[in-house]
Amino acid sequence: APARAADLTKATLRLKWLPQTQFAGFYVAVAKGYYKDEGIDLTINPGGPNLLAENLVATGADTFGLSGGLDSVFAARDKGMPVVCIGISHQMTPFVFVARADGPVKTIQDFKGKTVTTWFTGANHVLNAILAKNGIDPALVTIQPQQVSVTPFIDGQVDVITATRYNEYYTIKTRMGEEKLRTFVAEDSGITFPRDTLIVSETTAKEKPELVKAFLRASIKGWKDAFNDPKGAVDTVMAIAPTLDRAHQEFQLAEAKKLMVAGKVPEKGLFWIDMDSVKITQDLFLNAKVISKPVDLGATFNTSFLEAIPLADRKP
Amino acid sequence: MSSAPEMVGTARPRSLTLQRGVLGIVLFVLAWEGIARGFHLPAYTLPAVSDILASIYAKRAVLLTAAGFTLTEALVGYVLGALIGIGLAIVITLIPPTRAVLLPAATAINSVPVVAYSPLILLWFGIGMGSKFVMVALAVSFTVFLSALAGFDRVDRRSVDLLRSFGAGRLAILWRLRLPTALPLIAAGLRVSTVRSLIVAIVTEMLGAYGGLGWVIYQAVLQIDFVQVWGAIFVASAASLAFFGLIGFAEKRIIFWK
Amino acid sequence: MSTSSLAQPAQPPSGASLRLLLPLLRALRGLAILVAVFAAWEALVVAFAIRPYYLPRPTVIFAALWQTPAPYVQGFLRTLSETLLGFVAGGVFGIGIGLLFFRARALRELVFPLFIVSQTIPVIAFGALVVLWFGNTLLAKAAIAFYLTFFPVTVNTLLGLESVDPRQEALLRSFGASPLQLLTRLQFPTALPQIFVALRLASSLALVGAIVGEWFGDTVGLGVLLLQGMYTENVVSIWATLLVSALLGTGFYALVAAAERAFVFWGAEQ
Amino acid sequence: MSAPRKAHMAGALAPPAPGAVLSLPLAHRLLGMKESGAFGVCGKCRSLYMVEGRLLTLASSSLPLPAEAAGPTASTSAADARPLLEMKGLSKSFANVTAVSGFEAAIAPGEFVTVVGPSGCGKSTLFNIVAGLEEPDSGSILRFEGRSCHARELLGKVSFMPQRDLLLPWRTVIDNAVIPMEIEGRSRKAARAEAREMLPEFGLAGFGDQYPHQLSGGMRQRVALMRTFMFKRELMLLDEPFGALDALTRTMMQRWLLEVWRKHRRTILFITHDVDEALFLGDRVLVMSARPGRVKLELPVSLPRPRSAELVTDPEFVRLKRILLEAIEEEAMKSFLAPGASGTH
Amino acid sequence: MSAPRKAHMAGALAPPAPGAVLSLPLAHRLLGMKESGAFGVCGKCRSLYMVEGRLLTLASSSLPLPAEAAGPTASTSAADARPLLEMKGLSKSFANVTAVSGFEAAIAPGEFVTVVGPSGCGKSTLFNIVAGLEEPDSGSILRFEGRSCHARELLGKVSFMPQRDLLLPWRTVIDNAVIPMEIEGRSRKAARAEAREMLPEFGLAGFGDQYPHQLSGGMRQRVALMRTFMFKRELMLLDEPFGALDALTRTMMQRWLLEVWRKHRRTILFITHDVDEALFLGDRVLVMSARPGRVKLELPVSLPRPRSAELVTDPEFVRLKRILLEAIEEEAMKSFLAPGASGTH
Ligand SMILES: Nc1ncnc2c1ncn2[C@@H]1O[C@H](COP(=O)(O)OP(=O)(O)OP(=O)(O)O)[C@@H](O)[C@H]1O
Ligand SMILES: Nc1ncnc2c1ncn2[C@@H]1O[C@H](COP(=O)(O)OP(=O)(O)OP(=O)(O)O)[C@@H](O)[C@H]1O
Ligand SMILES: Cc1ncc(C[n+]2csc(CCO)c2C)c(N)n1
Ligand SMILES: [Mg+2]
Ligand SMILES: [Mg+2]
Repeated sequence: APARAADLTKATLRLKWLPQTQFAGFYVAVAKGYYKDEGIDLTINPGGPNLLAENLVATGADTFGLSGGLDSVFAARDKGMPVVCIGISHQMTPFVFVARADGPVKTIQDFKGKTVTTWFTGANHVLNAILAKNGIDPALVTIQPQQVSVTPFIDGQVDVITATRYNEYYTIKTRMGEEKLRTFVAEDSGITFPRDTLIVSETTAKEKPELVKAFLRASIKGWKDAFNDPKGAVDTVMAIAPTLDRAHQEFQLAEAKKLMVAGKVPEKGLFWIDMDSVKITQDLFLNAKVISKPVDLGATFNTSFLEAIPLADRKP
Repeated sequence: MSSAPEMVGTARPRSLTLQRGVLGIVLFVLAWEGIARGFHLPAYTLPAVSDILASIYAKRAVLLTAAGFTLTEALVGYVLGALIGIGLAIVITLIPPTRAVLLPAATAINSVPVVAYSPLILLWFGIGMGSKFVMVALAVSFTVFLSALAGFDRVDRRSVDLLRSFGAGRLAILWRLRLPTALPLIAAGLRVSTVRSLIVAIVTEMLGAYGGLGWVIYQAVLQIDFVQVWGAIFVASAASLAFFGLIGFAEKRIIFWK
Repeated sequence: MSTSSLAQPAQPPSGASLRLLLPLLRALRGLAILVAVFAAWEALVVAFAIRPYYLPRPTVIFAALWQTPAPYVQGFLRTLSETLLGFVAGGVFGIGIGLLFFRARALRELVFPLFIVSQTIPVIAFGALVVLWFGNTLLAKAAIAFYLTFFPVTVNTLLGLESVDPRQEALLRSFGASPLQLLTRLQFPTALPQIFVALRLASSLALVGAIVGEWFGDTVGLGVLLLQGMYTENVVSIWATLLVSALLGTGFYALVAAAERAFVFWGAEQ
Repeated sequence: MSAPRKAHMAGALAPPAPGAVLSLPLAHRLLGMKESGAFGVCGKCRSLYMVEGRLLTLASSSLPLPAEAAGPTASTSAADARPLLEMKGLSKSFANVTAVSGFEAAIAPGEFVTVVGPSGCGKSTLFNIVAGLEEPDSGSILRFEGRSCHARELLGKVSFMPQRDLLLPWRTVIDNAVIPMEIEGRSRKAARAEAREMLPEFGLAGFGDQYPHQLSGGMRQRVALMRTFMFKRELMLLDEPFGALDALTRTMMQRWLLEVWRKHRRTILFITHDVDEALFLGDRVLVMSARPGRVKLELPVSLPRPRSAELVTDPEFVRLKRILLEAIEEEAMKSFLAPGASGTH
Repeated sequence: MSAPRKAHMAGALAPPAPGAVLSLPLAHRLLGMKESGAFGVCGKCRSLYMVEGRLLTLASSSLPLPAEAAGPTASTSAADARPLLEMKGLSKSFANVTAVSGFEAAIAPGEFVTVVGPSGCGKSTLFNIVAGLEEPDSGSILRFEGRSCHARELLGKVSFMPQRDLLLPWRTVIDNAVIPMEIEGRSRKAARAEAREMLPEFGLAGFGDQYPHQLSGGMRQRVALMRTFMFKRELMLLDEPFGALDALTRTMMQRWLLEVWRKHRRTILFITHDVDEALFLGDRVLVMSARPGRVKLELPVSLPRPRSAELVTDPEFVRLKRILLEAIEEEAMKSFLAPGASGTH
């Protein structure tokens, strides 16, 4: 039975970025009242270039966070921030590295001596790992911070560009044509870099486990709806951010779905935390000295909230 | 205009004012340190000053490079903006009909807050130094343009007439009369622009850059290194003050007659 | 010292109607110029085939505004309220602190250098902290607007109060005026023109503060639209937002300037 | 420290030797006046005589005394005739200048005394002291209405008009004029009504609701004077009220001021740089020395009242002017070539 | 449009009826002077006579002529004696005021002519026209050195000193003084050397490298005058050069100016508000009417030169002053109560 307004618990979800269909499930859950049904009055707060969800969740400014990814969760724990990961959204690396099909870069080995741009906010670790796996000294590659705009790549000033599958790749594809592009995927080098992590503070995890469970239930419901009715989900998000491009958002949702249902998700359900890939990622960070020491994985990752939800409900 | 009671404003010893100012800052820093340590505030809420200073020392190489980067952007943009601002004001003064076009255009462009241009400028000029130069120049040129124009216009009509009576042309009047008259106002514009230029450079860096204090802050936020964020802020503040002081000093030297 | 400002006894009636007509005519002229500028812009883009990525045609921009007016209208209103709130708070606080500093010299000397230092800190570096302290509320943006506005107002209030002609003060004291009477009858009115100079500046700064504030995880506002436009490379949306910002900027500035004309009617001599 | 002074005696009386010290009985015998303490006023010729230290100033007029120019004696008893304001050995030093040193003078009720002296000689400083704005150096004696007092006790007791009109630009003519009454705590409404009635007399009829920037220099000055008159105190200090006006406007203002004074009967101490003005207005002219300011000469002005414009070409006027110019010449020369001594006001 | 004027004749000659129109031959017969076109100078008494329209102005001095005050006749031939500057029916209207209307005057080489008139009567406007800064209304006739010309042709030909000193605060005394020479294109070095030599004469010895803010008002005014003198043109226009100075400093400056003029021998047109100043300095005083300005009276000043301070109490001076005051009185009254007419300068 729907809870009455007076009984609702106020909570906020801090996103890692601006409103877009990458986060459609949460918006759908709000629009359909799934959080209310669970007794939560949820407000979705967008992120942005100068905000860090971990920080806001750790200090209690926000209840939940859909944060950068394993990289930011590890970094936060490494700095002593009491955040707990309660779910992972993107089960595989959301980035691809893009070169021109007719350009000089045909293989990863060709990165040597070329200009590669990437974001120094996580994607750089993937790039470094790929280079390492392929035995390339990163010093031989000209790695630069990536522009806001993909135009430098389109104009040929950059040889390889980093693109999220759901954002930049769409932009490049629509401006150049997909056939003109060659992509390099991290998984091909045996690297998986799960991103878009759901986090809460240790306090919330300890004191309000029911709230966390309720939040996950409603969120999964929202996402399943979004997958089933992508058009409606895009409408919901476009109502929040009407200046967005519909075609792009439809593409984005489809890509997000691919990322979210990858890996163990078909068996374990949405937002599943695959501890194996978590460990692999931690090693990657330790090697790259992104974190100074191994973090307490048991305290950082908590699957109990997910597991409290029947598996059938969690499966996409 | 030197009538007796005007001197009532007693010239207090400068040293006392200075002492008080230093005392204020010291008290503030001590209170900050006390609060941060006393309440065991985590670094992401408020790091202790001592930690920040230690981090500045530890990361001095990075911060120095970043400060150099930002100062370069600010300085180049500043000089560019100042030249454009003064140049435009000179054009309007020498060729009066251009005023009807340039002034409304400048006012219109100026009515948009500078930071609002940053997305466009970043898209147009990329995240390299170019976009920072443009942003800083944009911010500085309007301030300087408006103050220079006000300065050129402020000149006493009678002084203009006097020089005209000596047979002086527009250029001679600009050079001998308008420019020196406008200097205090131009200098005031230049002075307020110093701090602005650094802030605009940093703000733009935070939206995308290859380096600089803003970029350091941005990276540090994402790497959850808040001591580093504060360290960069301290350095930015110090750089601003130094730039401000430098221009103020130059102003006192050049405009000695005030 | 105005030499030849004339005391016109009652204006002739034709003057009165003219006075009503004149602003109307001026507004019309401004509008005509605006239309001409947009027409020239359009022509320029078409003639030189400028890529819309660099400069979209104004008609395209207006079409975007026309088709999805809601985010721009909402953004305008939201940013306006943040600006107003920060501006009013900054103005009141700035004047108050200016008065306090004027009276308590020791306090001023103690605190003023800190104020100066505070103004060299880029707000954006603070943004994350402000959101942390104030949450995702209107207040957070207003706080940033406030932070940017109060200082110039304080400085000019202080300057204005100190610019009181000591002879004028002596005159009022010779009438036996109390400190409060001096403040209300002489010092504050004398400072008013200077205060308004700062308020005009502050009106622009408050807008900057509000927009930058919105870059920190806000849902509605012109700043949000700018950021979104930037990251989706939606140049048309950026331009549309710029035009709306210009409207807000000029409107707010004009409002403050009108208030200035109403309050400082005597034409401050500087 | 006593200043070199000359005692001038005009008209029928033979002048005593310059700088002579006369005993009070002698002064009485000479002038046939009745005693009233150390000071007195000649019942016949409305001039004041003073015996203070080594000074005796005597003045009388050979001209018949017009009724409206009867001065303080017309309605005052002997008690009123004691000086309203008395300064003895008045000195004032600032950080590194001594502005006034050993200034001595006494002003009788109803008198119009003008003060001339070179720029920077301390005239305004003197006024600031008498207005209560500044304390003189210790040792200075200041007496008001017969009682010795501190300068600050005079705040609110003396009607003071500084060198500039100092009108508040945000107040209308009326509202500027009522400031002193407002400060006294009078109701604004009553004060305004009273001021409005006075407008015609000050040549401001119909201008009550104008703002200062809408007025000419002469009118502004009249508003300032009106404000001073609205602060109804027995002693008025006017510091170069017409200094900023052009010579022609100034002449008009002088005549008008005498007219207003005639009606309102106040005691006026009036600073000017202009010898013609000092003579045209005053009952007595005090010439101050260059800084530090002392009284160099006291010159009674034995010219009939009411005074009209032609007076400035009257032989007696010209004679007095010559005396004044001679005295001033030397002092003015002292401060003429010194940099910064005379500012552009 | 001809103005009502009076022709005064001082000294031994009997004055013609006021406003009388004398034919040129008659004027010659009366004064026994030789003809030189429409204008001439009396060989005996250095005064100028003019016949223009319906005006005749005659002036002579009954006093013996001192050698240094010989005026334009001393070294000038008959050809030089034609007026340096001539204005006929000169008018100037602004948007909604007519500042000058039908102004007529002629200035002979070497003459010192003073102009008085109420505030706002168009004196500065007149000077602006003669300095070439403003064109008069069409129909006005302006002649310079005998040739009819446009006002703008006079730019750079007349040495002009405006109402304020207008010194440039960022230039030293020397550098302020050399501005006109700099603009003429002279080398700065030579100009500076020349200026430096002139310092003592202008009472500025040792002050050459000071900045204006370090000087007193009187000194600043002397720098401004020096600047005017450095611009070596035959005609000098001085617009109330001493207006901002206090009365005492002003007196010093007047005497000094006469001294400088005596040495440099320029033609001076001098505006003032001060009747004493006009008489003390001028060979001739032009009284202007209230706006629109015309010549209301031309008064030759038959006082000997060199003139000393005592002159102001000389009976002849006082007599002339009375005449001037009478003429001015009426005009001043007109603009006295009018708002905005006389500003505070
Ligand atoms: N508050 C002060 N501190 C220091 N010096 C002062 C002060 N007030 C006046 N003086 C000095 O005292 C001297 C006399 O000044 P004062 O204003 O009394 O002269 P004044 O006779 O009124 O001059 P003026 O005719 O120019 O108005 C001047 O040298 C002046 O600089
Ligand atoms: N450029 C101008 N535009 C409009 N009116 C003007 C202009 N210049 C002068 N006037 C008007 O012309 C009249 C004469 O002005 P002018 O300055 O010549 O008077 P003046 O005799 O020099 O006065 P003062 O003695 O106050 O210096 C005044 O009413 C003035 O307001
Ligand atoms: C300054 C800046 N930092 C990171 C990204 C990368 N990025 C692109 S879309 C997106 C949100 C979903 O992951 C992210 C993080 C960027 N574009 N600009
Ligand atoms: Mg004074
Ligand atoms: Mg003038």
